[in-house]
Amino acid sequence: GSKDKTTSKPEESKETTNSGETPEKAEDSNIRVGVILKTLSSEYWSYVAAGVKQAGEDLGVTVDLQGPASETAYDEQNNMIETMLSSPDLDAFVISPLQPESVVSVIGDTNVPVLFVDTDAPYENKVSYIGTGNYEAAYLGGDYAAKKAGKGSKAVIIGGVQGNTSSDERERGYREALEANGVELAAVQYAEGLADKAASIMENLLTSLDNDVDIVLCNNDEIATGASRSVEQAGLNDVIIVGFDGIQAGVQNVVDGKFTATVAQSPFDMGYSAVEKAVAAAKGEDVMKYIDTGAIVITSENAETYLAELKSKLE
Amino acid sequence: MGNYVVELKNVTKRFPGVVALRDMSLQIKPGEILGLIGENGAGKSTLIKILTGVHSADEGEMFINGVKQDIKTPSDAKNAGIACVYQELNIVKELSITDNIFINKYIHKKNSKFLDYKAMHKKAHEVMLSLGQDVDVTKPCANFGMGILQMVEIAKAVLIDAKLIIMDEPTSSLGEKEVKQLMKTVRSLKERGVSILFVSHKLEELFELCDRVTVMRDGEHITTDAIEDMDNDKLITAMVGRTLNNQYPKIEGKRGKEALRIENLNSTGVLHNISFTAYHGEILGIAGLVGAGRTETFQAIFGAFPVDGGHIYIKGKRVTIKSPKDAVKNRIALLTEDRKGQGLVLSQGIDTNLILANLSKFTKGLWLNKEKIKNNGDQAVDDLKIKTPGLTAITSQLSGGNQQKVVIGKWLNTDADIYLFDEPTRGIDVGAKVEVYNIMNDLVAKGKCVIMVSSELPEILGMSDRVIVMRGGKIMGEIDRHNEGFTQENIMKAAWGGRI
Amino acid sequence: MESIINIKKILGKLGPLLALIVLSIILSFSSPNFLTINNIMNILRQTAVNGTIASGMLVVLITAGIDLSVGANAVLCASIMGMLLDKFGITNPVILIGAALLTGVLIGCINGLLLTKFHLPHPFVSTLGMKNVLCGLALFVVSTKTISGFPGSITWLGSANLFKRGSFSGIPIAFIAMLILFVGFHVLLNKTALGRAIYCAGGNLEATRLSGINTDNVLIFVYSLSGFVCAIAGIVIVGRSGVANPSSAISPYDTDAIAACIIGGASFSGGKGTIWGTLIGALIISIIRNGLTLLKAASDVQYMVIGIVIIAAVFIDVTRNRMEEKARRLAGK
Amino acid sequence: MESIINIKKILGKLGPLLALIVLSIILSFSSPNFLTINNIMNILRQTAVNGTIASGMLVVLITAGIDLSVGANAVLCASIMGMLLDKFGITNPVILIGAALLTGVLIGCINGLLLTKFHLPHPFVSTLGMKNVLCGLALFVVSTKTISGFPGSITWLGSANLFKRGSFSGIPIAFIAMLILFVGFHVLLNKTALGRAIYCAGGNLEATRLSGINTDNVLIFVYSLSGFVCAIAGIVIVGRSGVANPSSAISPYDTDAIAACIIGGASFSGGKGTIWGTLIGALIISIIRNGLTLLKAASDVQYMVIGIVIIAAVFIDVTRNRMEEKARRLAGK
Ligand SMILES: Nc1ncnc2c1ncn2[C@@H]1O[C@H](COP(=O)(O)OP(=O)(O)OP(=O)(O)O)[C@@H](O)[C@H]1O
Ligand SMILES: Nc1ncnc2c1ncn2[C@@H]1O[C@H](COP(=O)(O)OP(=O)(O)OP(=O)(O)O)[C@@H](O)[C@H]1O
Ligand SMILES: [Mg+2]
Ligand SMILES: [Mg+2]
Repeated sequence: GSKDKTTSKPEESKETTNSGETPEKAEDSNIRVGVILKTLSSEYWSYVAAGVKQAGEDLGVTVDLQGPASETAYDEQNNMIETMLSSPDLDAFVISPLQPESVVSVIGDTNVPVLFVDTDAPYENKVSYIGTGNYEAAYLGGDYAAKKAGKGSKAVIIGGVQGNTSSDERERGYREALEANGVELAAVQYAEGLADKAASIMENLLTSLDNDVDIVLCNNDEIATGASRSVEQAGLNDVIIVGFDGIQAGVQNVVDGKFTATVAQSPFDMGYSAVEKAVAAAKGEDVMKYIDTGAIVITSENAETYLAELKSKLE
Repeated sequence: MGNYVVELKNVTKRFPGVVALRDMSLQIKPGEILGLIGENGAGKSTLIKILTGVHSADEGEMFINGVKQDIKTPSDAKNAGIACVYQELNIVKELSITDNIFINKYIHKKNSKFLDYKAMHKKAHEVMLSLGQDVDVTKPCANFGMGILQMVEIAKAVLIDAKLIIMDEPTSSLGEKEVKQLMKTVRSLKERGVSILFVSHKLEELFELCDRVTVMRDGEHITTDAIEDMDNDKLITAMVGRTLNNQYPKIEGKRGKEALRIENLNSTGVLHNISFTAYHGEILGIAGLVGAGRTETFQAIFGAFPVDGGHIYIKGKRVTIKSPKDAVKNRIALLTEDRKGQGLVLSQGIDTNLILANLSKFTKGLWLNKEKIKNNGDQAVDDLKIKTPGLTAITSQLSGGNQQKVVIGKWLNTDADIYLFDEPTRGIDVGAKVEVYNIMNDLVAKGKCVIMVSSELPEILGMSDRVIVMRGGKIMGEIDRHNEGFTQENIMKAAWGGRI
Repeated sequence: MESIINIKKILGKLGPLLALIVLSIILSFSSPNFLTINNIMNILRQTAVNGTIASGMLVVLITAGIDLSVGANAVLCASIMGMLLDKFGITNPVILIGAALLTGVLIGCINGLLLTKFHLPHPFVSTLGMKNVLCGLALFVVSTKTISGFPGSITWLGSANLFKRGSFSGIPIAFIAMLILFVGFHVLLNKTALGRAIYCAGGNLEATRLSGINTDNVLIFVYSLSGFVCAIAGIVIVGRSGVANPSSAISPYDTDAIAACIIGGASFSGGKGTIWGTLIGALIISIIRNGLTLLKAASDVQYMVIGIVIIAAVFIDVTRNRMEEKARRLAGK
Repeated sequence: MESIINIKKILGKLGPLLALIVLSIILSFSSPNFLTINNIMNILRQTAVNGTIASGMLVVLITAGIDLSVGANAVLCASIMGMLLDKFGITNPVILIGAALLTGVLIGCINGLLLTKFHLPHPFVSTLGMKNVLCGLALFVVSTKTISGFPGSITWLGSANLFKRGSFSGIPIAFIAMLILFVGFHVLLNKTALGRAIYCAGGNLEATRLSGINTDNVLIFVYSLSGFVCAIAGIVIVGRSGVANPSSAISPYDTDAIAACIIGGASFSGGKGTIWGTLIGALIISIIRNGLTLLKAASDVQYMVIGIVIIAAVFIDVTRNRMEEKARRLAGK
């Protein structure tokens, strides 16, 4: 299907577009940017949100920031998009789609310039995509873990919600990184974002694999926390645990040595530059089609700096 | 054979722990009114439920117009022309009287699948009127009292052209007026050639109405005779297996001090300036027609019905009763008229129901005293002659009368001083009634105060020391037992609006 | 005569209606965008799925039952269409829609059979079990893939608009379809013997059974009907979102539908509830969500407001009923 | 004498117990790792949270109520501890645990008050509303952050193990605590007057009230108790997962708890259910999830199996009861 198109390769695109049909030349202070994130109810998204707000302040534009109650509230996000797009004075629209194809069909044929953040979507008139694919970021994390553990080692993946786009993309990234490095994938299970469920799953996986696990790749940091506790309980010390998102608790765990690493997609920058580009688009300026905000693997080496940076950005 | 509308032959029905019917036979002739009586738990309701396809018999046969037929479901019964007014009302309270009357026999608009409510309301009103009830049939049944609902049930049965209408204690929640009305209706049905199976614990009604009467005991057929060949004693002996000397074994006690005084109890639209005094060592009867507000008076005293004014004095001291808990604390007991809805926790055992009104009596510290509960329960089952497979039997499986005894047992456990009995003998057999009267005598002898609401005038006259008559939420008058005006006529006169 | 009674009945539903009006007024003042024609159309559009599901939930609630499998059923129906499209390349709308409706009714029918013929106690359990089974099935039939690329004939119901021109976004077909469905439910519930039997079964199952009505069949019908509207909702979901997403089967469509019914005056103990009350309930829920979006409420505020409105709507209704009863009593019977 | 009765009673719960045993046998054959001591300890560990919540749900169900706010309450309690830790740097376990318990009981109490004093109809609505409010509050108190770094004294309950040595992973404290709680519930429900009142209030609220029992207080107590165990569950969640994650407040902890109770013989119409039945119900759910993970089942299979087991467990129970009754009737006595 069209799914593969949703993730572009992590290379800077030189191609630029002229956004919107006839964007009004507006004073900056009159510019209104609508932003709908995947949710506002998790720490990761609160960093994106912080970036969005910061950019709004810095640029002196109005930012309408919203997000559904959870990352599986697909219909709610669609409703939000409709409501947002039907407001008459919107100058640019930034969206992080829960369900890319679906969001494209809901956006339909609006005149407002549309930018995607964090997750891309196959939208024809797209102005720009700002972010790093979940696939690419997960690949980085998987690759790091696989290289560290070496060929022939054994890995498990604890996913989020099966069938959910970002969860599936992360799983795909992990899988392919493992495969490329000759690491055996012993099991995939889904914790639905619950740390205590992740703990249970990890306990059970350790049982079924007779503690023979070298790598645990997780869909997010909460899941990784739960998994790491089960690993710790089982008395295993050298299991490589990789989280995702780089939230404070996750990075702290890296600092404390409970995780080996966590993948961070620089959410703050993502949010910030999304608004920045949206304002540019609203003014009719040219915007790059793809802006890679990059992803880094946070390990014991860079964890403390990253944590300090994170905290300062939230102030 | 062909001369019976319905015939049951050698029917046996078992429930866990009991044989409700044993080799029971019954014949009903066309156009006759057959009475059916028996003690509580004799199996009358079970017999009826077999006739109407609610239960299926374990053994035995059934013939309709001489043809053997299996009735497996209520719709089979309906198709066979058998209708029934059950002992426990089967009303959908949320729906209107019309809806209830026309349940499953709706009138449709001509050539359409849509209902013709105009026609149904009209017809429902007619039927209710013919039963002497001028009510707004479009209102939900929840708005009406037991009496009206009973009439709705009867209207349901009247409305379909049934060959046999079964009535399981139809008069148990009716007042005199409604009973008269019902009798008239039953007779007119008979004239139309409908057979009636009439179950009642009120012997007078049987004598007045029936052509023949069948007596059962312990699930077995005892005798079937023409009513002319029967008299009170014969019936009772056949039913109870012994003779009862006195149906109302009144023992007059010595009237003691004031127990309960009500002053100007008001509840707008329902109760108007209710004032009366009741004394220790007496039974105060409250008579009146259905809807006279007697139940509301009791509930108001008990803190279960909102009042807008008035005072309650116990032993001369003013008390505030805001909830049933306050009432129980003030040593008042209320036996409600609706035992299923307000009296029993049907899903619980007899033992639990018996202790419910006085849990603290059955606890040692924090813990329930299981031994005491058991001993006390066994005693109550014995004393009250509750027919049950065991103390822990679930109360929903008891027969109607035995359920009533459990509720009485519950309040006897409270050691209250003031007993409010709302229709205490509703649905219980003659023998058991005497037991209830004896219990009241005992209470009075112990110096307790008993106030009894009853729609059975003989009972009121037979047991009360004094009688208050109510009508339309007002007290119409008071008569003392030793007054020469202590007669059925006088009480009826007051109940109909005259002054005494 | 009858029309007067109807107006009275509708006014009788004043509680939720009042909540709806108050809410609308507050929102009109708080957000200038609320009372625009396009936003109102949005609200209608966003009511369609929940309203459709709620209509089936209502009849189930009237029988004192519950159907927790509605959302999963709707998503399964969508996924079945997705499977036919993806694995067998079928684009014929008759086959696709037929398959969806068949699936929905079948699942509903099974729910009814579990309750009646298999004597499972309260439908909460059987439909909760069913919800899980359906979530699994939805993932299974499309191999956990999200399917897109449905033909326009399928997405029409969920995405087309009437009188769309210029800046007017048009009246959503999905809402009109829902309204037609509601009229059908109104007729069923109030004008037919079956409808009365449904109320009776909910008010007093035993009495209804004793009246010779085959209550088993009534219940099976009711759950099948719920399944049927779920299938329609599934088709609307596909139209609205453009995709069949099996992982959304677990979403709490059921609680929203139940909330709509209860806010609209239905009761868990059965025998009560009207389709117009349900409409108001569904609109209230959509309006809150819409309003919160317009007001840019954060997630935490959104949750809290929705929670409070659910409680408040029911509280208003209950209080109104109590007042009314008291007034009636004070008026003297 | 009494012990014989108790054994009989427990055997009376044969339905779910049978399901549990059959399930265990099947899983022992399907996975060699299932019947190992450590895996059994895992199952117990994984039962603790759901079991704890289910115990409170049980008393609520016995009163014919429902509490949908349990999961959100547990997570809120965890988040409150997280807030105190994160914003105020409090690490004193007495304060943290005290705050959690207080929050839980307070929320439960409000649920009870809404039902009794504010006369909201069925607690489904009020607790559903409350669930949303609590989700919002949980996010609010920790500013949507996931909090980690709880002191060992807090995480002890959820993570410590007794007799841990060598390869034996130890008996989880959380499960032992749950068992102690269950014994407490057993005593409450069966040996005290309050327990009787709870069953009676569920069987017939009106009759119980008219027997002079303050049913309002009984109900408020019951919901507060449910809130109390939610707080404990919240502490266990923190111990197990190491974090307080506010966004998990919306997770369906409630359905798992309800399923455990219903599988164990409780009923929505109230008046029924035992704590040991609930234990079996909770174990059944854990065992399925554990077994499915051991068998590396995908999400779709997991959903389907759990759904089928929920239905089957109740079906077995109902059928057994019907058989038994028939047998007793035929035996005739
Ligand atoms: N569903 C049931 N389950 C178990 N036992 C039952 C059930 N229904 C009736 N019984 C038992 O069958 C016997 C006969 O009951 P039935 O209700 O027919 O008596 P009845 O003659 O109608 O008494 P009453 O005058 O008190 O109404 C009683 O012992 C009763 O406990
Ligand atoms: N004929 C009637 N028409 C309308 N409503 C009635 C009628 N009879 C009774 N009701 C309603 O039912 C309510 C309760 O009546 P109920 O039968 O309990 O009164 P009661 O005096 O306690 O009679 P009893 O105890 O003899 O049955 C009354 O307050 C009234 O509102
Ligand atoms: Mg009887
Ligand atoms: Mg009365």
